[in-house]
Amino acid sequence: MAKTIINLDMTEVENREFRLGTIIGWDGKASDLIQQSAYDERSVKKHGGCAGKGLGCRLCELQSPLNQETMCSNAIVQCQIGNLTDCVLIDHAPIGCSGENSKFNLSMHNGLKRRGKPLQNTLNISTNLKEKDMVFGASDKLRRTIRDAKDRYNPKAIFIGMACATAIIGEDIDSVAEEMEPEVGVPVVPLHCEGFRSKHWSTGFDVAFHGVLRQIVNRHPEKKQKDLLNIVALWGTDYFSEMLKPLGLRVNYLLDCASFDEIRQASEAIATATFCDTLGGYMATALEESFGVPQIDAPQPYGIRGTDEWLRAIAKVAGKENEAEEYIESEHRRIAPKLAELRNFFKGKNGIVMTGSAYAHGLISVLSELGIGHDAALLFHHDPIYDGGGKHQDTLKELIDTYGDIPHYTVSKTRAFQLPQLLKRAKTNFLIIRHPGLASVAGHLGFPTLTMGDEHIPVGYEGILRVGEMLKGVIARTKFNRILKRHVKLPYSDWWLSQSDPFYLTNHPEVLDDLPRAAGKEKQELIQASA
Amino acid sequence: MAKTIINLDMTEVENREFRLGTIIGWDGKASDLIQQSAYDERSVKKHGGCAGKGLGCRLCELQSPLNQETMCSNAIVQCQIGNLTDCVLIDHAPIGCSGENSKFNLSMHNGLKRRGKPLQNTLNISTNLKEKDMVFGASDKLRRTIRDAKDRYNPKAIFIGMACATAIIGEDIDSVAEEMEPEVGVPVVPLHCEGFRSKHWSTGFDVAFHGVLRQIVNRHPEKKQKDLLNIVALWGTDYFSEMLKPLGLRVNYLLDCASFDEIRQASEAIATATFCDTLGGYMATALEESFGVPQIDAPQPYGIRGTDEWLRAIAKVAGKENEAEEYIESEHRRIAPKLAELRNFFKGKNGIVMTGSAYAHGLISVLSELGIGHDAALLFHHDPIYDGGGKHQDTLKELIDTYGDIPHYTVSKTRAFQLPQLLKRAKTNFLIIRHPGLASVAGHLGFPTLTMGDEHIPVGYEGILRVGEMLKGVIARTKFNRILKRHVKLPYSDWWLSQSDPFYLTNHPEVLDDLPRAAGKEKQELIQASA
Amino acid sequence: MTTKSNSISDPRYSCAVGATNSVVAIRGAVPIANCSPGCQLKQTAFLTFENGFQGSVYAGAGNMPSANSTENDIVFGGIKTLDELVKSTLKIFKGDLYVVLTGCVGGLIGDDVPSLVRKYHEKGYPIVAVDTAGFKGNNLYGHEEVVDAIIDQFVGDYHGKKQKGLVNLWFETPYFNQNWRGDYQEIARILRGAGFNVNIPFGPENNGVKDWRRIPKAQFNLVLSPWVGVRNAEHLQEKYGQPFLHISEIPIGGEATSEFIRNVVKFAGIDKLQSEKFIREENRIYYYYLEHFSEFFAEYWYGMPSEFAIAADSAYTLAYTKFLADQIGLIPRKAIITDDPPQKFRAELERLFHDLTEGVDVQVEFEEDGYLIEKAIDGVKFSSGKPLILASSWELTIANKKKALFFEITPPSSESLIINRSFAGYKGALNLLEKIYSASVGGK
Amino acid sequence: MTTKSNSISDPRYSCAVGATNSVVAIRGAVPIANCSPGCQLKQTAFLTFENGFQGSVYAGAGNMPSANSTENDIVFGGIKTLDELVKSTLKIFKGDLYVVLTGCVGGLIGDDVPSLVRKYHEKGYPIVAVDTAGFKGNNLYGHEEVVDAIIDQFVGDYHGKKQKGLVNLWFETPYFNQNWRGDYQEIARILRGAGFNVNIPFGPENNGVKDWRRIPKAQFNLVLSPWVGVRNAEHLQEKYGQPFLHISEIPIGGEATSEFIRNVVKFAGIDKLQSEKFIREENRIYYYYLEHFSEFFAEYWYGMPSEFAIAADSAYTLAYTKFLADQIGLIPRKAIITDDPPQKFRAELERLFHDLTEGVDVQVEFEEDGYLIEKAIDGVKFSSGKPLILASSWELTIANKKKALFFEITPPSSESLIINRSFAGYKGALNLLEKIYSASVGGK
Repeated sequence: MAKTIINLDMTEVENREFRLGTIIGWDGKASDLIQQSAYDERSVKKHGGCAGKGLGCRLCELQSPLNQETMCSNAIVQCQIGNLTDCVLIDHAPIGCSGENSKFNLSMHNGLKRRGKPLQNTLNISTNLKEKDMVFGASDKLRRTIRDAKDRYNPKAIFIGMACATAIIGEDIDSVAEEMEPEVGVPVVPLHCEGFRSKHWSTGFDVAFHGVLRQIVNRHPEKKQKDLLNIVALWGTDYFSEMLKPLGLRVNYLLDCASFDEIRQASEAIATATFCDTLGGYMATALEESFGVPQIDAPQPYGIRGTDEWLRAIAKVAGKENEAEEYIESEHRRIAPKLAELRNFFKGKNGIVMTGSAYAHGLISVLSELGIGHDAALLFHHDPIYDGGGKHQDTLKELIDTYGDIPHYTVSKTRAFQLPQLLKRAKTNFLIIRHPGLASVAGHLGFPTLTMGDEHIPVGYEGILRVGEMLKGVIARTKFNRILKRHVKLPYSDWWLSQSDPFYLTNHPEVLDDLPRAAGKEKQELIQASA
Repeated sequence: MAKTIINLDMTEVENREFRLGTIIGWDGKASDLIQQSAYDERSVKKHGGCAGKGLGCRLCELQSPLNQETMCSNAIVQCQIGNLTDCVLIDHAPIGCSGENSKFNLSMHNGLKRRGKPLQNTLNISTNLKEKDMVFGASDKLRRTIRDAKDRYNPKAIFIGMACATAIIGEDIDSVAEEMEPEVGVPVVPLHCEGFRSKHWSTGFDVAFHGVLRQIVNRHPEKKQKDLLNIVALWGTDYFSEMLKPLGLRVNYLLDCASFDEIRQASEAIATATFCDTLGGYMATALEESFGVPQIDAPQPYGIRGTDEWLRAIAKVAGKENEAEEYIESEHRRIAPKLAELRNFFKGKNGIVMTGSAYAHGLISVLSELGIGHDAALLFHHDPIYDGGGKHQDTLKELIDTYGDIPHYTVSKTRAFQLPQLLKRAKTNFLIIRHPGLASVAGHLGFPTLTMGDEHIPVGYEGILRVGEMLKGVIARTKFNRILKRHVKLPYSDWWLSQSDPFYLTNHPEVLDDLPRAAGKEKQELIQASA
Repeated sequence: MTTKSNSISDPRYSCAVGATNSVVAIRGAVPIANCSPGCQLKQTAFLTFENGFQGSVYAGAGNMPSANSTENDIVFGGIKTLDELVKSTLKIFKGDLYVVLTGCVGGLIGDDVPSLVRKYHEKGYPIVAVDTAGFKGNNLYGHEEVVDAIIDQFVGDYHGKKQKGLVNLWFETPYFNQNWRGDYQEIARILRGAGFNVNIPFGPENNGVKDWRRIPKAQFNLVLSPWVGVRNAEHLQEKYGQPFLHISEIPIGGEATSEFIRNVVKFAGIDKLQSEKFIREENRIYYYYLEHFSEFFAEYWYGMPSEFAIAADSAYTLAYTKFLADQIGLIPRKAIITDDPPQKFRAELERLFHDLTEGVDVQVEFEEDGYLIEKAIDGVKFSSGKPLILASSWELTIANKKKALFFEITPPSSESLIINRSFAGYKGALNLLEKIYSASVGGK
Repeated sequence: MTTKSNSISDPRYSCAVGATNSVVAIRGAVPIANCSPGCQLKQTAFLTFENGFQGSVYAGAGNMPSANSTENDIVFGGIKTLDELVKSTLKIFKGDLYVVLTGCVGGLIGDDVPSLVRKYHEKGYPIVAVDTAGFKGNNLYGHEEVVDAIIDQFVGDYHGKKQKGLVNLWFETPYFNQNWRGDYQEIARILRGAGFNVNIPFGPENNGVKDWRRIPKAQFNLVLSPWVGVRNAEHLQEKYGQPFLHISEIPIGGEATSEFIRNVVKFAGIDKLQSEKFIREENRIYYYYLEHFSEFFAEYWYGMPSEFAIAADSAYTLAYTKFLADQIGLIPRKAIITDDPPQKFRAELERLFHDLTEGVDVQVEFEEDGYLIEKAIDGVKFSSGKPLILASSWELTIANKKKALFFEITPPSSESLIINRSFAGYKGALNLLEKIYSASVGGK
């Protein structure tokens, strides 16, 4: 076997910033970023070739002295591993690190409903560490919680998630996992997902996949399931089944809402695809490298062309090329009248997408199909390449080649303070956002937003129509936001609101030496108060 | 065939006050009422004998110059015929007569749920008469509405309910029904249920049964269903099936929530029983007289003795005497410990029942079994006899013989103004009420109430326990009512509140010549106002 | 036959004699129902039970004196029964005002009720007679009849001075408009905040007949309702020379309520200083909450309705449609007015629905027959996601069929209990949003 | 192992660094989160999203400045990153007060945050530092730390006069107690109605740092909470010589609220005339509604709960249990306090639950572990009908199993949207009844 990109012998995952060259700050034309990313060279390297090394590979990244509320890899692991139906995730951490679990429980409730599975709560436990544990170590508490996990939920596997505090005090979760596995009799899987480790949360997906790849997915499947396709997904509605039915395929969704056995059988599938290459690349690549399950090397299934090509690539693996062509043709015909109607409705309208990288590319494709202009986009990160590095997986290039350049293509991780500038320089009627914290601020600036919570909505041919219908409802809210704009005081200074460069602080670091005069107003008040 | 008590050739029903001697005003010891009611003599007469005639048969009835919000026969027909699943009831009336239909729709929704039938709305239509119709007649509107009924709901039968206004202007619903039946191709059934006709609403039950007996129940059934027992009921939870299962019987509930076919098959059952002789007498007797389906002549199924005897009587018809004895014995054993516990809890507690006649007798039996005292009872009417007139159907006598006399046994139809006096002269911790308008007033006087909405709750052995458990919850509310009493101003004068005879106005009609001085307070205000 | 006929399935109003409940809404007043047994239980069931289980007070519901006419009364006349009833009511009930409401029977058999009542009136008893035969009109008609009767027979003439800033509030129909109690309180709070002295004929803040006697002294009448009460205001204008301001739309939310205040202040000509200060303070709180809410509204992941259908009385249909379409941005796909407004008000109502917000327009329909209402809603092809249906309990089944979010805003309403809920004004708008979006959220 | 251990399933509080949200509750204040990426999103998700989707304002949620510590900061120290963050926050944010909250990382790697912050403070910036490492305590602990820090580092010393009748209201924990915004408004309305000048540190009626500067002038501190805030009041007593009145039970309903008013008036020694008049007026309205409600309560046919189980924080568990058991007559079958009150408050809490109402008594339990909470509720044999379960979203599944009426009163809460809802005082009691019995009614 050739040297693999992903090393499943290690318990830790190499961060995206090192593995893929991921950046979280960039601002310019999309076509320039494509050039700077040099996907093809990186691809050659990925596949064992040599196309230069070192600094030359590092994309120029804009830093910011001001950052804001954001997400971490630990939370991503919670929303992946924490949403399995019959495995326990232990947060080895103080209680606050489990704060978002209830939200992921709601995700799971909705996901289970969408997938027709019975309602249940997530199976998470916190080791609930206190100050003393920081001093004396917390491994005994971890052992106790592993035993509790077994006794409470009798799970098929137990995962241990590392947190900032436990990483800093040097908790050895690998050893505890190994030690406890025989006692509890199920896989105990350490996950190195402490929040400070990677600058971008998407490393957390890789950590989650890494864990299941190492210890859950069946290394030696006795059979292949020729009608089973892995889809690396989140909680989205099961629209894929209806798209893949004409090809005679069933879907194995990974990871959210999956059971131990569903994950285990991933190595029995005929191939792996995904709705988002940012999400799915690691899993698909490792399945290909170490389990012999090929990944689909195709554009993502958004917009007409993307969906056509994605279906064709899958059909090829499944040997259903004719069926695919028939289906593609009939779908084109089916959606045409409604699509024409929607294009008419959206004539002259513009939209901005703000999501993770590859998914944004998919969404912008859909806007293009609907005839909606998009001069700008905000992406929370940019991966110059994905783990697969396949010929047809350069999602940004695919987007720009198919639908044209984007003049204001910004990469910036959840920095709401830049929204005034971002929304000033590009026309837009609405935003499509998938991440907490930004949509609300955009709303205060006067723009209605569509939060794409069910991430499968834009997928496929019907997805174009679904998004169109939803956007009608979003545009109807414009006045709500205009009124809000009049009444909501943003926390930003007039000076900042008057700027037009979102990266002004980065580009002009000297302004920080010139702070506003301190406490003028405050001191006056003090004087009045004591008078 | 012998002369029948119930004449199914007529479209109209003889009112209860004439047919049964029903009264709505009486006050005294229960044992005295038993004597005055002379059930046995009336029974002989019912069955074709002669035991005196004329005035001697009329019970002494207390009249009242003051009456209050109450129910009418028209509403009863709506809650019976209006709650069939596949037949339409037309209210031939101004719109206000359909005011309670939405409430009966809620009853039906709950009834359907309890019986495991799919949710649906009631199928009622009003002819919606206006002033002009009062002058020029409304039969054309009725015809149109009959056609609408057919076209809208394609029902198995269409019923027409008469109202006060249509009765006064002389609408001939019999003729219109006869005329329209061929056109719509389903039975069209006139129901003479105008509100002013009978002094007690329970005549409405008889009108409803009369209609289905005349035109729906199968006169010539081809088969008998040997395991089918009619239970004349309302919307109660299906507790009867579990009681009758040991006897190998299925239940055919009549009328609420029944379908046309369920009513039609009533003549195929082996017998007819009921949870309340006030309700069920007419239907059971007519089924016996004209369709050869025997009625169960037994005490009602409340309390231990009542339930024993009721089961035995049914077992006899079904030929399951041994099974019944076994079941009775095992049930006695089963409930004993819990019953002992409840009796202990209720030691020293007293309760008052306020419901229709025979059902009250059942409820009081249950209170007795729980060891709860009951010095008083309020019944909305008294039927000295029921249509069946069976040896074991003298429910009041059965009650008093088994559980002892009731010193304050009052018959009075929904006269809330008498509650202060009624509740003054008897000890009580709570009331059990089944009728709107009284419980709330009792609540303002400081007493918690149990509204027995699901009328099957007290039925059978388990019913004793069910009532006991519910009463615990009711007694817990005592403070709520005590607080209410302190803060709610009753609309009654201090003079009236100081009285102790609920029938004081009746017994001292002269007080009405001595009205309070007019408008003293008002006039003062007037003077102040114009000053 | 799905075409319009006389037939009404699934009724949404009761009849004129249901206006007994308007009497119950006056503190210390006692209705005397001169009608058949069953009449009052039916009206009360519809208005106070199957309408958010509001319940009743004082001499309402089970306490209400009622003639319960018998066959005997039909044949021989019901005056004697009524006389006994009036007498015993005066004896046994504590009332500051007695209102005799006569239903179908009295009208049809020709009883001379006014003469009987006049007899007691002349003796000084505060008693009034109204003809509310069910065939004459619905409960809204009855309500207006009761108001005029009390004005004419009880309040009487007035030639004194008017009091600047005193306004009579003619607003929702007691017990019929299910949020009436809370709505009266919120609108009264707002008018007081703006500097008015508010005289409230009905509900929690009514002080009984005292307030009715104040009516003629008011500077003007405010009719806040598309049509109910306009007739009364016209009558008061004629009788007392009182001008009136008619505003069809119940204000909901910051913008509409501020505009409402300014309109009333302008009409009254009172000083703006207080009202503008009040608007500022209220808006500060309102938008504090709305800023919070806007986060949910922008960011909720699991879907929310974008379209709605509504079927209710004129007042609520107009007010909610306006707020949802204009302020929240829900798209109205069907709006049906179910309370049979007199023809002369319909054109104006249609106009108001054409002018909901920029670019949004809905052709309001007038329909009282539940069968046709259901068909109309069934015919809407909602475009995506779960639509919102605001109507009565009768629509529970069609809402299920449409997989809609559903709640009731009009009688009959059996799926919610209503106490002091209000969807009006500043606070009510927030309650309404809580209600709608609570239905949307979660994993239930 | 169903016995108690360190483990916590299904958490019901977040950690100290979540007290950023208490800063957001002060108008014009800006929190600066000195912690890892993820920390604030987790706390905010718990407190403002999964808690009735309350949302946030101003510099909260997505706008919140956060250090988002990296591996580099761990290895080389995070002070430089924090310095940049503070500087850029001062440059870009408009704040009347900045509060730097340091989480686990800063504490563990030994950054000297106070020195850094002092540097800016000395330059005159209104900035404060608090140690809120997650391992030090939960968000309630963090909230108390923030209050003391602002008092000590921002408000500072005061030697002036006290103002009679001015009271500081220390009440629910912002964003954590899900009805806090509406509850603050209702309790403030009540105290004002009773004659007090109320100074409110948090929420819709807070006027920003101005009100914090007023704190030392108040006649006294009112702590209306079983334990949160008592520590702050003790601190204020020591610092400013201000007495405090500690009332554990949030008053709900006419009786409790009137008693509450009388207690506070008595403690303050202000004139009773206004407070008694206010009580009379409020009771008049309250019982007007309750009389209406009592009809439903006495007469509803289709069943309603008679028993309940409750699991929430100390404040709500006590207040709701008391109201439901004492005023409504629901039987408490299980009461669990989930916010880990300090040991010294537990005996008093137990006593209060033993003294709920005549003859009703429940042994309150203290449990934070969701697994054990679920087991405890599962173990209750409810006796008849549908019980009522008041808890968090975690209990949705056990409530289904128990066929219970269920709604959430504590975080996490995902099945309702909360804006200005309140279950406190006179008005809130009616809302609570609406909520409970709306869940009971109908044919849904």
